[in-house]
Amino acid sequence: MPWDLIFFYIIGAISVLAALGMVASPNPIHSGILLVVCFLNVAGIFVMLGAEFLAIVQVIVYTGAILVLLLFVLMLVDPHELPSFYLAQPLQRGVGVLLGLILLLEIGAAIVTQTQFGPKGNATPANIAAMGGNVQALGSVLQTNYLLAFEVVSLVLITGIIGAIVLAVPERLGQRIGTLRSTISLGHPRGLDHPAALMAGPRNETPIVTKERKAPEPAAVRRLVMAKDPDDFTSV
Amino acid sequence: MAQEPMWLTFIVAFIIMNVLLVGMAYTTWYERKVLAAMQDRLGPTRSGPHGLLQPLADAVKLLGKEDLIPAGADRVLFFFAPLVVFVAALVSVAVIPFGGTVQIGGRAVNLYATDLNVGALFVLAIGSAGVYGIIVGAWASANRYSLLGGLRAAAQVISYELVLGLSLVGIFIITGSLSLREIMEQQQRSIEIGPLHISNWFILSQPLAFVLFLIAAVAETNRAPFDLPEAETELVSGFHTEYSAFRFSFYFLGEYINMLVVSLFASTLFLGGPSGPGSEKYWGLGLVWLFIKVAVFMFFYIWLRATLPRFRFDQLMGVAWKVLLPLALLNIVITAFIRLIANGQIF
Amino acid sequence: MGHLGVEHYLFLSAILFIIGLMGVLVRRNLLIIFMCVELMMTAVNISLVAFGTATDTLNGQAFVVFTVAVAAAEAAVGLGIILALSRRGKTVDVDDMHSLRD
Amino acid sequence: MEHYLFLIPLLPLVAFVINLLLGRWVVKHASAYIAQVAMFGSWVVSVLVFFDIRGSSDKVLEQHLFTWIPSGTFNVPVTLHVDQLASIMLLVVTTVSTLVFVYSKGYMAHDGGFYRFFAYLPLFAFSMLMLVLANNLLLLYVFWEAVGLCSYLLIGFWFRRRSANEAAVKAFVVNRVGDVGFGLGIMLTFWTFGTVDFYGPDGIFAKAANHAALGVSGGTMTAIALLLFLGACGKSAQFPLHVWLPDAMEGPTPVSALIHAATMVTAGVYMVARTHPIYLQSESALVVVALIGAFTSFLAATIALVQYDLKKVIAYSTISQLGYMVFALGTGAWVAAIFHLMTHAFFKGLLFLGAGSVMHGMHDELDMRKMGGLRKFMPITFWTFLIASFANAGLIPFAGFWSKDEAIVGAWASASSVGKLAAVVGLITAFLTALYMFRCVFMTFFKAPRFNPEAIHPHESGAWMAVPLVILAVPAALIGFIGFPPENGPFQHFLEPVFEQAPAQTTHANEQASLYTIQEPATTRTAIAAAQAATATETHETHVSTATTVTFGIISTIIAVSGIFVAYLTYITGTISATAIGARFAPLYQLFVNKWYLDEIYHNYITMPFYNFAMFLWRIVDVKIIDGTVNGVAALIGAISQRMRTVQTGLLANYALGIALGMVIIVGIYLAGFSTLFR
Repeated sequence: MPWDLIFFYIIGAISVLAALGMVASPNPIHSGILLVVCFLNVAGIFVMLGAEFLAIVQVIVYTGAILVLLLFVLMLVDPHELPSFYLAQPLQRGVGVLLGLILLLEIGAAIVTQTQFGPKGNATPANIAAMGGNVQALGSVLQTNYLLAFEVVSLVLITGIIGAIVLAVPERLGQRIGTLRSTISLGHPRGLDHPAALMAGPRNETPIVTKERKAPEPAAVRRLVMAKDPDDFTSV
Repeated sequence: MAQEPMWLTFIVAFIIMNVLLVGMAYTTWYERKVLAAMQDRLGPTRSGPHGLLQPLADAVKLLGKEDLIPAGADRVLFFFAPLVVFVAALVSVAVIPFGGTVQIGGRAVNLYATDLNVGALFVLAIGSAGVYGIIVGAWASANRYSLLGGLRAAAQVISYELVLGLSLVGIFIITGSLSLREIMEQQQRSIEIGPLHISNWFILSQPLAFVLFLIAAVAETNRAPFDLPEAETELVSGFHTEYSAFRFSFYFLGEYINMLVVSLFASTLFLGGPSGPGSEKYWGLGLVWLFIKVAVFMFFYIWLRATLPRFRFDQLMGVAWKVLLPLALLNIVITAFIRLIANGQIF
Repeated sequence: MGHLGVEHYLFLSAILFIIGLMGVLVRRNLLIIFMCVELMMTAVNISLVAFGTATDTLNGQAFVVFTVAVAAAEAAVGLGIILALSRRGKTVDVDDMHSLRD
Repeated sequence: MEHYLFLIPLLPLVAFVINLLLGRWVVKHASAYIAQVAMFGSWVVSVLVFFDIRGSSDKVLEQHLFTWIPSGTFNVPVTLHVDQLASIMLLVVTTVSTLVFVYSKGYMAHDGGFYRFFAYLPLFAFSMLMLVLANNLLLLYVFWEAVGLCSYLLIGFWFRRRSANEAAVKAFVVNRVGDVGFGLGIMLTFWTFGTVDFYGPDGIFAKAANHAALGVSGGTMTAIALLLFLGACGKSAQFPLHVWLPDAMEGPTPVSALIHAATMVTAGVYMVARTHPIYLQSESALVVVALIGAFTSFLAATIALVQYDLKKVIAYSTISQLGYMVFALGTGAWVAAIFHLMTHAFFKGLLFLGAGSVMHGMHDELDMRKMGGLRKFMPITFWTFLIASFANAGLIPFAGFWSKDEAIVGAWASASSVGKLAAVVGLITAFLTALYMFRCVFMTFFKAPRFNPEAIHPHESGAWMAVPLVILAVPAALIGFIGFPPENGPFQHFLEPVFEQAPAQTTHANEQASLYTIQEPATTRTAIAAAQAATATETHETHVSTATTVTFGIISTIIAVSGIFVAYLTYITGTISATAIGARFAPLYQLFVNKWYLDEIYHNYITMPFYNFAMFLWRIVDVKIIDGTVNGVAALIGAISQRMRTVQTGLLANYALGIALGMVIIVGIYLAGFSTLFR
């Protein structure tokens, strides 16, 4: 058994298992982390396919940016508002799984029976090495054949950035974002040994950000204390 | 790029890894000593001459402590998170060259573990993957301060990684390659103008990029004055509040190895790696030069820590997005223009 | 690509795609659905690169560069929308989001 | 001199810009002085240009300013071109303009729109001068439209009056009808010759002369000529597009004098004269021009006979005199047309200014039936008005006599029978002209006042208005002598270089042109010979014997005197009763009073059908058919949607399920062997 096949099976198995775990995990944070694992393995697949640049891009963009943002959101959303594990209605669930399996069969059949290739290009590994490597070759293709698309994509990105900012900014500029009106909470159950304490937990705590923050007392009212022994005036 | 047998690569990689670990251990000693000198103290003196055995003592102490896991922590993630940081830091050193191909005992030996075509980006990618160690560990500790520290770390690393990457684009434009070996070799050729031999170190042609890189690198490693994720005064200890014993030591190791890697990375990119007087003839001399450069960078780190106060978080983000990022873009545009002019494609 | 036939990669791509699709159909948490969509895109990317390598062209890889860029934009906007929705309706359950139905 | 040509249009433009931007707040009443100084400067340069041109026989000045449209083969330069014809026009325009500007200072003194008025006037002067100076058709067209715009603005100057607005709109719309023809003519010219430049070896004129060699049919030339003439008809108020000019009298009187008598309305005549090499290639077009001109002159004179509004009479007189110019053009008497244009500009401008003076003195009264005896109250106005009336009536030795006589003689001398007809019509019209002019004079200035002396105290106008009257009276009386002796005076010699180039180039072309003439062809050979003779006569006018000239001079003098005498019998002594004649020829009288029912005909047979058609488009096509279709489609989709909406559960997952199902089906079809469908 050649080495690359062994590598492929290992990487492929890990990515498939991670993907399955992502879908099945009851905890969204676990889902996100499993997706990270899956994507890192897909980067490995890209390396095996000779696309080193894409592998790096996969790591930087997907795992380094998109999924970090996703985890951010997951961690910021109050778990009481976030249904941790929530499946669709039984009918929808059943039909969905069924359709997925049928489609898998169909695509598998298509791969086995219908796969055929057009004429071969000249981007053989030898030619790519002659150009200086995958990055240089891909760069020259992007900047010649796909220059227009490249520019358009940059426009799409700018639009996306502006859109995200518009969505994230509260209606009135300068207003504090309402999501944090209660408290930052953790996306998993805590204090398993004391369920009662948990129930009282986050709700009774002092909010980090309140809408009406108390104004400090005027200086005249404040009592000036000369501390001789600090412990006298320290209350816990 | 000479082909060499696989066992030789393994040996080189093994040596590099061990050197790095030992170097990291003595970095802690170095930091203590320098910091003490700056604060008019002596620093460690008890263990061995000049406290040289102090890292060993620290290791024994760390490993001997009780391993605490908070109630409500996510045990699996709590266990894996520090490993991610450590491994990520260690992996990125694989692409950093300590020299070219040299002859040892009549055999060509590459003084690097591997020469990736996308080496520079690889370091950045691993750096961004390392964030997960912090953010996951922070979340898994089930501690509010940890989570805040973790989120801060993630936001900070994402923001500064952008600056880090963009500050390097100028160098990529000049060299036309992302391979660190290629970048290192191009800096070894000096530019000859008449009798003058001017060094081709990119710190000279890319001074702005160097400054940006340095700032971003300090932020990327969560060191003072950008150490908000572990700001003791507000967040207890940030993301590793709940960690102790050998789990904590992995975070600790990861941070210092990261500093070393970033110093090596900066030396390779801007200071010509192992190049220096005599390094063309004796490769050993090159290693000495590289060691000196790294030591300078480490000193810089410690110096910063000893002198500068910490940023506020909004200042931190503001600096990244409103100052550094535009400057980095400006640097790219200027470099691209100069490149076009030099190639005679415009004017 | 060595001795590895392109079918291996295509099968892997198909499996990942179907897992993502099932996730979209089965889960109700908007964030999970979002992750599943990302997974489906990545699966397609694998196919693209595999086809490109099989035919010795770089077009497949060029496409992937574009899809990744679009995915980044989509993530930014998508997460913004999710945040806005959860801020408004206090939920990320897609089944509760049907104010346009009537 | 050619380096200073640009000053001529630039000075009025500068005045316009200053008065428009700063008039209301900064310069205020000084705006009149700005306009006057600018116009006077323009006049000085024009005079210098004239003397420069006069120096040698065929000198031409040209100044290239910039290229407006550089587009492949379509090049439109902005180049100022002055030949003898243009230099005459420059003199006329700048002289009359300067005097009218001075006059306006007095006339408009108490008007609220003083600054606006003195912004529009220089704009008009600028546009008119550029029109004269243009060296290509497109540039000419641009400023042709610009003067039309100024005319619109100035007719509607008192925009609070409904009648003024309507008159402005009417003038604009009627002119558009002509301009459509002009525009089409320019397009056809460019399509035919590939250029819009007048001069040079590749210009329109050179190519028109050679059109047979270039493979351009005579029919095309006729089409170009007639389309261009349609534009001239609109601007120069020729039948059937003359209806706007009488209404244009709603504008301030200086405007009527400057724009609607002296300069703008002659633009059509100028344009035809400028493009005469094109007209020379088409006999039939010339016949049409001559007939239109002759008919217009007669039509307008008959209407002028029965009007009571002082300005209306003069307006119809203007149309009539323009008719003279146009039939002179049509019969090839180019020089006579330009000569009449020049003299007419002076005496008609003077007439209008005089009328304005009367209005001023009579508190804006225009009905001649409420005047009378003004001779004593405003002597300067009376004498200058009288001189202008003599000139208009064509009494020897006033300016109008020489030019009108030359036009009639020129028409008679042209070989065609149309020319003879035009000459006869011209003589009849001359009688009518003398009659209505002196009807005017007698009713306004003689006999006892018919107004209420208690309410109205007629007075002579101030110096600002009187001085221009006196100055204008000089050329109105004497300018005719530059055309003396007839056919051979200094004026004719001066203009010779412009019009003499024609015969050498056209003899060849006339073999085809003759086939279009309405002469009865005896044989082909004689027809060609006759056509050649005709061409020679048209262009040189030296074949007319002195005897003919003298005879016509005597005839027209007798006619003018008799016209004046009839007017005297009617309106002074009362020997002839106007009302009795009106009753005797009631149908004819009604026809004249109602302006030949032309406005009614236009309204009933052109405007209303269009209006009804537009209403049909709105009520039926737009509301019923188009809106109905749109609403119907919407209603249909709405009805379908009502039934389809149950499919929408509002659950995202269900939609995703639908997408997946579709995908399964499509891949299934593909696998089932229908894959050829999708290739």
